[in-house]
Amino acid sequence: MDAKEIIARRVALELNEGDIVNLGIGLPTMVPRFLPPDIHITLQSENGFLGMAPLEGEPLPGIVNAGGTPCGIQIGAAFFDSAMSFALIRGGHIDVTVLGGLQVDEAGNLANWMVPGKMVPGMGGAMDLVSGAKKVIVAMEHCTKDGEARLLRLCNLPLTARSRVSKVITELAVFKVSAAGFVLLETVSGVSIEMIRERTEAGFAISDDIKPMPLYS
Amino acid sequence: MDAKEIIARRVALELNEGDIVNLGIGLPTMVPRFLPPDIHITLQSENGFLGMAPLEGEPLPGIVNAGGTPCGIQIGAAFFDSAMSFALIRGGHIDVTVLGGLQVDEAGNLANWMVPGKMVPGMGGAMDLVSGAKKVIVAMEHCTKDGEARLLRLCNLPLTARSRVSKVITELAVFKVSAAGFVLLETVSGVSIEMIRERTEAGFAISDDIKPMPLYS
Amino acid sequence: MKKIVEWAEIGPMFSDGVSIMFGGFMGVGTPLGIVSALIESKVRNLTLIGNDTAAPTTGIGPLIDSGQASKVIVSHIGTNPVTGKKMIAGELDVELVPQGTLIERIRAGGSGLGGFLTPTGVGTVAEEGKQKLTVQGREYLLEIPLRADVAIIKAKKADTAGNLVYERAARNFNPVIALAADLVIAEVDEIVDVGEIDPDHVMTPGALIDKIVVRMGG
Amino acid sequence: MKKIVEWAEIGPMFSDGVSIMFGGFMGVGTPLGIVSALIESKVRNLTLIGNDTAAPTTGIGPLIDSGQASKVIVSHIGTNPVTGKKMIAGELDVELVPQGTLIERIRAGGSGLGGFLTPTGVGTVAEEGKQKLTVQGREYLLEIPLRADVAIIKAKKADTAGNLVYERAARNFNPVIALAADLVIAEVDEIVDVGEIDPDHVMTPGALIDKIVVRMGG
Repeated sequence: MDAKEIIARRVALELNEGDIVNLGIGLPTMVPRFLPPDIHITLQSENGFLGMAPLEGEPLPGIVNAGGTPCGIQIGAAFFDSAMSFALIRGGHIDVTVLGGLQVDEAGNLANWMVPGKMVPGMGGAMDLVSGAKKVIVAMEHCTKDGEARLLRLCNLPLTARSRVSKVITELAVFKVSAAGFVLLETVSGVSIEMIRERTEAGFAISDDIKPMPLYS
Repeated sequence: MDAKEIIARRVALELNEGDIVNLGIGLPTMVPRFLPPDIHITLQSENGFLGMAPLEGEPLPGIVNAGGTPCGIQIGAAFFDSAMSFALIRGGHIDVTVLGGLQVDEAGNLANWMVPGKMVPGMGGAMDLVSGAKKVIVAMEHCTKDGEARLLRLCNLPLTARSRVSKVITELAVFKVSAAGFVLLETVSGVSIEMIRERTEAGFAISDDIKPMPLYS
Repeated sequence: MKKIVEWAEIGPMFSDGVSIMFGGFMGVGTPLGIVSALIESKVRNLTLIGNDTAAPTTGIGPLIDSGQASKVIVSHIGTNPVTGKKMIAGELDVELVPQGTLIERIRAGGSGLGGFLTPTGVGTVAEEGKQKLTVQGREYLLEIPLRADVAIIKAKKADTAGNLVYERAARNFNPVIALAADLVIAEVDEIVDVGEIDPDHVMTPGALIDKIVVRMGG
Repeated sequence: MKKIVEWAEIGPMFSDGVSIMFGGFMGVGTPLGIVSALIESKVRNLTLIGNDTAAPTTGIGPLIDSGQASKVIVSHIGTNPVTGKKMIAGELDVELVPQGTLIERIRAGGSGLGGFLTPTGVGTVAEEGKQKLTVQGREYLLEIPLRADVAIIKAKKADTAGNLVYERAARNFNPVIALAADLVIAEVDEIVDVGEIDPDHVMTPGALIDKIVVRMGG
């Protein structure tokens, strides 16, 4: 099981029956396939609907995800315009958003939309999602490809939003973000707290109730 | 022909083919029946539709005007919610609004929603309509029942909106409101300028092009 | 979560002192069964937020008449003499808000906006106590968001997932208040199976609706 | 006013330097025939306002590729490398706006609002140059309205009065930009007689639509 799948499987356990969920591009889109069978969620898509589903059969006119790629819809889906879509997003009507991250810091700040001089794709709907969703889960690999920490004291990349991250889930550990900073809740089997400290620039508390990361399979 | 009908007939001549029009309660609702046959307008109703028409036959579910009274709809009507209704009203998508008035003054201020201590019905949509319509026509009798002037130097009743009135049409005369104040454009046959001065507290200029009030019949 | 409920469950959803947004223009689009349930429940000290107070026996009017409301936030009260009488007697606090500002304040409350700038009311009594800002050379009032504890909605049809369809001018405030309350209850003429409403025709997504009750004698 | 026009009439509706709002998400809901007509018309120095710049050969992309745009106001450009290249080369001014803020700025421009307060972007580069206000204890950015000279819309169906119906997620920005431009042109798959669209299913009222053109090869 690669890092991405470990993360996606663990994120799936964060979702509750009936949740309205918006998934960012990349890793987060893997989450639904790991949902427990008794958990049914409704996916919101920024371009204007509730009830996104995987494509089954031929693409149908206008049924595309926010990336313009054909997708399916659940029975009971509803379409609307972009103003309504972001009324839902900013207005607290999305229970959970799962987003990739470049950096998260102790204040719950997230940077995930821009690397100055390298990648300036635009923030799309990410700033609104992070500002508005009830719960913001960042799903990212613990370190960069070059081994640099992503859980930092203070983000040094341009922020997506301030103080909005609820949880960070990596292939090594699960943290919540409290008013006092990161709290380590779970570690993956075989990973020591020391190892996590080495790979984490940010300080973190250790939950009294620390557990092994459950991996549903 | 009573004063109200004189006013309604003259207002009808202000409307152009294709105009989107919102009519206030009372006298303004008489206007459509005096439209020239080649002029087709679309009536907007605050409660959320375009294409209001007189009731023909039995009332139909949900087809009511802003007062809750059954009405009809034109072919090609469209319904929407109140937020959209006032996006249209405030956003300059209504070509003309025709409203009754209590007082209008030289600055184009209108008072038509409240008489302190006597009548506090609430402004409803009037403040939005007067703020947002492209052209605001006040259709009112020239004086109160007690003979007091309604075209004033300065309104003394609480205002509906500041500096938004384009034209005032009474049973005696038609005025436009310019940056410099009222300009008398038309008088009804048999009414002298002196008589209008007697019944008008506001000062007014006289158009170089003053005409008799045409009455379509 | 079970969305479809019985009438007996409606009354207990309300308690003294709650704020309630209601749909309807002069009663058209107001959930009359829920209004009746509120009267039977005898909850008091309600704040009612909607377009108007209709007439004493129509729309939200009976809740004014019964004395259960201590405050209304509406755009007009002229059609219900009881509202005016109770206001003058000091029994009812009446906040009058221009109609377009009222619906936009509700939309802001439901959309996560901190407020908006409107030209409506500038230079009138509606500007009292409000901040004025000049943007691009024009003066505006800063209006702040409005939310409620409960929204009571009237729709023509719901599917079992709570997707709603309104009929003609009975739509009015309903889709907007569905965004702006902690608990959203819809009274509908009929409930159809999920999937029976074309996803393009849904006017309020089921995700916004917490409870559905079918109109009595429907 | 004759609303239904021929393709030959479309090009001459635009002139150098105009601002154009366009519907569409990655090209889905963008009026591709009007984009082609703009390319043929060779108008230059355009400001394009919409969700994204799609890809070089899809949606609004060809107008970036052709060098006819001097400015874009969008929420992302990452899917179109040409946009990035022209930006870096100094040939294209790119204003990035959070998606929810962008659509709300357009709605404000079309609704007569002077602006709105949003939490989106507080504490980020998006707050540069903007006024911050605190309402009810929370900090917000004041965002100002956005309008354009022309809006170009893609709908599934129009009636002869201009009432529009969109299909599925192709709705997106289209109903909102219809409010916010001086000239509104809709490209549609088909035109039906007035009266054929149920008044409850109209998504953009015909009163907002100035010109209608039927998709080629439709």
